[in-house]
Amino acid sequence: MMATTLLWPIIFPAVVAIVLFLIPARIKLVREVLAVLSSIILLYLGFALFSLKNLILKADWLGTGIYFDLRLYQFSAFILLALAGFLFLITLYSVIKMYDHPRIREYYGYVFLAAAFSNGAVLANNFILLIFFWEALLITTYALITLGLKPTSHRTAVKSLIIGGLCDFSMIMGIGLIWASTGTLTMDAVHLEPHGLAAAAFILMMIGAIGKAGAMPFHTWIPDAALDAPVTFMAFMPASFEKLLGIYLLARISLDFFELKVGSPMAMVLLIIGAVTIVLAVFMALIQKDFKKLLSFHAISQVGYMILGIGTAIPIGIAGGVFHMINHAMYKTGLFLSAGSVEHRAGTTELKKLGGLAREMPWTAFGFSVCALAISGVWPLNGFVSKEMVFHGALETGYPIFAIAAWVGAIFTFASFLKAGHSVFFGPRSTEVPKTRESEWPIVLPILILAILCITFGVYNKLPLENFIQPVIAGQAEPGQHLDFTAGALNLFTPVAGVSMLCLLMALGLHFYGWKRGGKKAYLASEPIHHLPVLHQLYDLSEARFFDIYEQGVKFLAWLSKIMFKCIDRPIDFIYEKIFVVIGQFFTGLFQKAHNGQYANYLAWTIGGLIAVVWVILQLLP
Amino acid sequence: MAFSFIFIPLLLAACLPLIGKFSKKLIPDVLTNAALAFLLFNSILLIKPVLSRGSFFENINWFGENINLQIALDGFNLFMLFTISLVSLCITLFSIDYLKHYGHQANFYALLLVMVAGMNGLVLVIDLFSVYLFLEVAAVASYALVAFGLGSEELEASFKYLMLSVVASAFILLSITVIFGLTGSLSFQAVARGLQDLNAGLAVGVCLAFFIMGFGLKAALVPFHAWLPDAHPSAPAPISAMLSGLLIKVSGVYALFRIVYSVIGMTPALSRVLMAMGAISIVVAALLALGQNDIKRMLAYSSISQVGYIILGLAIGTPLGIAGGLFHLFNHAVAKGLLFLNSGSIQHITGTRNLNELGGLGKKVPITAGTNLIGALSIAGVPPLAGFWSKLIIIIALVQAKHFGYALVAVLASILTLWYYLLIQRKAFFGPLNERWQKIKEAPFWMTTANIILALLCLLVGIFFTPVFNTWITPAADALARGVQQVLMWGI
Amino acid sequence: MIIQILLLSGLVIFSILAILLKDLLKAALSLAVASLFLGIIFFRLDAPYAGVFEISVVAGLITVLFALTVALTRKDSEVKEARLTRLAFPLFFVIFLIIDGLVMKSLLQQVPALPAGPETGSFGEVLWKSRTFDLVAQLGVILAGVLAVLALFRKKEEDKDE
Amino acid sequence: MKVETITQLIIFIPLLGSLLVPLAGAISPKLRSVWSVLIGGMTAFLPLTLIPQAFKGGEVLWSKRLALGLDFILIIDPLSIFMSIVSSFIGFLIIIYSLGYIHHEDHQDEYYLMVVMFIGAMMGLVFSGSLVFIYLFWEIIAIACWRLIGFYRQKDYVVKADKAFLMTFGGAVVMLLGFILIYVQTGTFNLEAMRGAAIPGTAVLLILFGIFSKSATVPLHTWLPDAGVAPTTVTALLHAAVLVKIGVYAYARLFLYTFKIPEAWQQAVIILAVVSSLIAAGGAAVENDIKRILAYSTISQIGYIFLGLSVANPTAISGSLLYILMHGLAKAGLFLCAGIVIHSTNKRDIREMGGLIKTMPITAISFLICAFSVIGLPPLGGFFSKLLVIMGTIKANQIWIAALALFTAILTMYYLMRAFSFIFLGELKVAAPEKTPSMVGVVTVLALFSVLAGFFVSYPMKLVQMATTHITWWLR
Repeated sequence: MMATTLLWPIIFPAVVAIVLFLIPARIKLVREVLAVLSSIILLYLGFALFSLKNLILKADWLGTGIYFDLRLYQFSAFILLALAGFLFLITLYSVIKMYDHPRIREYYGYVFLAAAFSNGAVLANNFILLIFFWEALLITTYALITLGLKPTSHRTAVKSLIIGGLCDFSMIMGIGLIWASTGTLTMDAVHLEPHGLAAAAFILMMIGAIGKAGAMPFHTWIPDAALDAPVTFMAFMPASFEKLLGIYLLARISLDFFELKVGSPMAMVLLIIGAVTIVLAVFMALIQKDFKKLLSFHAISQVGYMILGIGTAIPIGIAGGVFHMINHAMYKTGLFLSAGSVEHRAGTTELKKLGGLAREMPWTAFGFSVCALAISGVWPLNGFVSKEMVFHGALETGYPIFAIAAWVGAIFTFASFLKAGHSVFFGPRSTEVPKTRESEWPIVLPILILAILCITFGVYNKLPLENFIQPVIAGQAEPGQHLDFTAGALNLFTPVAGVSMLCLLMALGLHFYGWKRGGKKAYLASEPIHHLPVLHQLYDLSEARFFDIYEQGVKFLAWLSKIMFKCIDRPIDFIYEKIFVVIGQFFTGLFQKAHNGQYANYLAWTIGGLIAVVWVILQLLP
Repeated sequence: MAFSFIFIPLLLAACLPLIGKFSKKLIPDVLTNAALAFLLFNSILLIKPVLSRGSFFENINWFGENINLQIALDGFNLFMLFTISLVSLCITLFSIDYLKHYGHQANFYALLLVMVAGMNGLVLVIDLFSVYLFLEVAAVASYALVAFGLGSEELEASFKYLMLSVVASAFILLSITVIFGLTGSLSFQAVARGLQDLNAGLAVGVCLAFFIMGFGLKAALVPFHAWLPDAHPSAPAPISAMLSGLLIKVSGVYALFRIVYSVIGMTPALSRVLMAMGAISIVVAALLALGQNDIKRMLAYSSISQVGYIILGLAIGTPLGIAGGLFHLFNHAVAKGLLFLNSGSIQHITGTRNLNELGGLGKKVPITAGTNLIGALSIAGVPPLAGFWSKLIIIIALVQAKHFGYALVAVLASILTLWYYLLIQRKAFFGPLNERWQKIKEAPFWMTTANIILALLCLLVGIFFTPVFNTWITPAADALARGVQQVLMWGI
Repeated sequence: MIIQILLLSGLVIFSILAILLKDLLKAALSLAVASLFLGIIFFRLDAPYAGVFEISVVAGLITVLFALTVALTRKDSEVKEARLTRLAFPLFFVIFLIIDGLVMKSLLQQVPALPAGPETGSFGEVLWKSRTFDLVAQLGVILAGVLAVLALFRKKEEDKDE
Repeated sequence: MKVETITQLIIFIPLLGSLLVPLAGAISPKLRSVWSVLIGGMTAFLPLTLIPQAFKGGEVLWSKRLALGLDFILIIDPLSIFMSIVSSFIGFLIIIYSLGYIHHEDHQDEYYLMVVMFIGAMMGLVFSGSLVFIYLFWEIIAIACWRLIGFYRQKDYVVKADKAFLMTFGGAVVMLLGFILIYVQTGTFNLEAMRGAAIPGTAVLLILFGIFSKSATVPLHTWLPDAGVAPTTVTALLHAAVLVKIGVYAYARLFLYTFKIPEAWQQAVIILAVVSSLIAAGGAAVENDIKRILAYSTISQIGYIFLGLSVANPTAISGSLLYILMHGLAKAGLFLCAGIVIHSTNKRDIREMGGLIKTMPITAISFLICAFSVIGLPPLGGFFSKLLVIMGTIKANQIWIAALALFTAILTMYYLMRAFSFIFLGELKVAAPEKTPSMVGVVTVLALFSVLAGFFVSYPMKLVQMATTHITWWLR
């Protein structure tokens, strides 16, 4: 295959997007068919490129070290394929879900434009090209959120834009530092020790990556978007694309660009962020009243596992993190799509209003339960495999605290999904929701595909581990030792697996106790935790957005601008406006008094002048 | 030939009152303008001979028998003659319409011609006492012209102007007599030769002090400037243009620097004194101008400030400085004449000179507004008009002569200058239209043409400043810069 | 030398009186006496022609003119002068005298002996030979004066009808 | 046609053509509009014919001797060609826009005369190779700018116009003193002859004073927000196309092309540039008048351009030159959108506006695109320029300066988004239809250009590259 084929995954979706923009809103079916067809073509292209393994395209762009060069190697091919797969599922899903959306004309355009930019970002081999495609996603995310048509959806769109902007600007700073220290911008040529300036570069690049992935503290726009943005967007961006891109870049940063040593300060930073994200996000998720918001918080908490995995800097940990990324993308998208199908049919995602839909929507219920079990890490699904690898890695770092945090996360994840599943599908049939029936097949099919994938990746985990994850970690391991994760992947009888099973049981007990206390109402299952003394205040504070980096940031910016305006800008203007004028008038007044029109006065001035001149000349004479 | 500059105006002035008897307006207008046009044409004709022979000397013979009336003509005073005749021609053109409500056109023209003759004489003459005499001729004519309106305010202003000028002339005469005492003769050449080999430092110093006081008052330098802001507003517009544009330059600046450079010889001490006085008058007059709300009074202060620039330029002593000073003299004469004539047309249109009563005239009288803008910007030194080049050359000369302080003063003062000219623009022309002036219409024909001619001059000299500079300014500057040698080699 | 000083002081006193006297007629007369003193000084400094002109023209003709005009015109009200200026002028004059004295004393030592001026010879030939140009200038001054009088004293009523 | 004749045409057609505008206006308003558009078009088209000359690199000199060494010199090199293309193109768009905008105002003759003369003087300044003529065209622009700011002739508007004229004239006159100091030291006004000479520190300070007063950097910037009283087309012309770019061009021409700015001064300019952009961004976040917000935003972005030029390494310089183009397009778009909004709602306070996206969709979209370009989001043009400037600053190891610049970028995002949501979103207070199609057309063209400049950035980049290599003689 020629090198220019690498341009196809970028140019093809962009062209499709432009065509989709141009199709007038009136023509109904053509847009949907074109979108699904092109996503299938893209999927085929993904498979074709995956089989190619290695391809490089170098072209001149802006000179002085900035070239338009793309590089397909094992890891980026795998991500490209995953992106194409999810794009296909979501486009198929949106055909029905977004059918009668007033601004449908723009929706598909933005989706395919986002796909083009993501493919570009994955394939880029020059930092400037990477940041170009990486930041372009900001605009498509902004536009897609505004499609939610809620009154507050624009506010959330701006919030995502500014938080994204903050992370991407820090990434530019990181790239600048890398360029300053290595002198080159081609990504595969950069390999640094993270000390001093390079450490700062690592931190800044890491901020860019986890900002896109949606980890703490840059996560606050995702829960708001869960309500304000269309559910297909939630499945499309926060669930799959952003996680894939974010963790792909984080993996490349810690593997390719910088040497991450076990227990080195940089690794510690990653571990801490991962742990904190897992625990705090899962606590927030537990108490949510809305189905989509609950899922969005889980999306944030699962990212914690991936970051924790990569942070361990141990081959099994990193492999676990990367494997968790693809698993999470699958079951999170599945969960969101099932929530979407519930919303499609029941009209609301309020846990209070829903109940007992399993009978009317059997397939969605089945899909949901498989994905829920997978996310909770129940044996033998894919969640269990990747979580075990992360637990092993976390233990081997020698700091058990991180493993404990991971386990706590696992407990509450399972507890909250029990609450969600029980209140939406399996509890008594709620009266507020009218009689419904299963959603159309284009909605249900993607959920089922994802469920099946979760099962296959779990049971037959040799397939993903061997050809997707193994090559990525190959560079990491000592030369001799052959990395084999598949061996003990599914055996239940190791101490680590035992602890995990214990956690699941505790979660079951917790849910049962909460369900009993709440008077047999599933959606109140998490109330006991909610009303614990210290936790209660924290929950209220976070409800009032106190910990939200965006709200605090905006307040700070507004305050700083007011200070600068009042103390620097206005005084300078005051000088020109008032002081110069007053000085002028003062002197003018001074001389004017000397001109009172009397002749004697003038004569006095004249004679005085004469005497002065005479005196001066006499002084100056040699 | 050069003698005609004195003889023709005097002759015409003598017979104008008679002509005025039987034709009130037409013939005096035509005759005066024709005479001045002839003088202008004559001065242009004289460029070739002066350029070729440096300077030449004329001896008048009365019907064959030579009666040793000597006048000398070199680059410097030819330049002055050209400026005088050019500006006074425009002024007389302006006053054709302006003097309707004064009446007595003939008397006015006669006095004006006597003043022109006085100035021409002062410029052409070669000995000190005749300088004094022609100074008096121009001064007496100007006293009468300032009081021409016969209002109580005009008479009082003219009286004040008379009393101060007389004091100045007395001091000038005193120092001429001291010099006569020292060198025993009055002609420039003899005095120059006498003073060279006489080391009477103190006496010459005191004479110079009196000269500076006398001619300083005539040129309205700051300590002696008090008469100008009162004399100008009350004088009729053409006369204040004449006074501000020409008289203070000829009887003040020309006389002082002709004596300083060509007779006594410039010394560093004297240049420092003159530059200090120039700089003071720039700043003080500019500040005073800011506080006025009568157009003519503000323009009068502006003249004092700009004369300060001219003196600052001339006093540097380097040829470039002198060239800058002279070029600014010409530009200021043209631009200030334009502004005073413009204030005359404003007064003619609206009947008032008070800036607070005027407002937004630009809409109704675009030509007057436009010409006022061009004149103002030219004096403020804003390119591409003429004033910019002369100020630029003065500042270059200042910096070359290492007077950074004065250069900074010159630069900052031009901001003040622009400030008060913008004040006029804002209050009179550029602001919202004052409803009182809904019905005003453009000034009469001759007044507008005079304004337009002077405005065009400002613009064209600005754009084609090279030919103007090479033909007029460089020979004048060389003549002055050669200093005492210039007079010694006059070859009689 | 004493007579010289006496004459000079007489000249100075009478010219001050000419300014300070309220009554115009007395002022004109004191002006005449002052110019008489001046004429005598000219004669002592052997400048006969100057002396003759001074006494005949200034002392004689101008004083007559002044007296005539004063007599003809009504005796209108006193010229009100601010009290301050009445005091200022004499005070000012005294200061000026002191300074003048100082300067002149130091100046006189410096001034070298006056060489004999080239303009000796009779008045006529000096006037015609070397100073002919002054005639033109004098003519100019007189013309300026005449025209000034014509312009300033033109009939008032003409102005009113405009 | 020879390159010199084209350049002379570029300068003298608008300057002389502008004098004929009142004549055309006297005949008929239609003729005047046609005439101004014709002159604007010619001035916009001719620099494009110079592009092949720009790609040849090197410079063509043409000079005409005048008195006293003040001779009129033309330098035709990639930098001046690039600047002339940018300014004349945006100026031409603004002339077309103002046909619709002020067709019912009075003093239109004077307006078109001044706008065309404005662009002509800018062309003159860009090509002039002698210090005195840089100053001469600088002042002609100051006069035109004064008359245009005071266009509405209200009392306090004219006071603002005078303030602007005095501040810029003051700065320029002080700069002239600096020029003369250099003239006295090097003995000539010809830039090309002085190339590489060392100049005294005081001259640098004085010139910087003039440059900062003209391109409104913080200590001397307050006249630019006050100039918002002018009609929107004028503020667009001032901010985006011409006026503030003059200071930046003069800095590049003097302190990059001709002299090497002394080290201490370079650091001072870097710090001042960043501080100025931060404070101005603060000001923009606080102001509520739409034009004052955009004015402060211009001051902030000009701070960026100065940062790039003062850091003086090839990446930063090409970044700031590109920034001039991108900022010109985006800021002109923003201002002209604001013009449409003000023209139809005749309100200036953004708190009184709201929900206009429902009645003015195209203007809203263009405003958003131009805002994104100013913020520097890919795929729009602004991204590349801001990126290059910041990368260049980091490469010159000014890490903290780059951090501050990035913080300002975030502040920029905040106030532009704040303005956008106040104006176009929320509930509709005043139902304002989208006024004349010609105005909306121009705005869409500008937004489109921002997008195209983003995608096809390599073409302007080549021209900018040529200009940078040509300027930075001290690198070779």
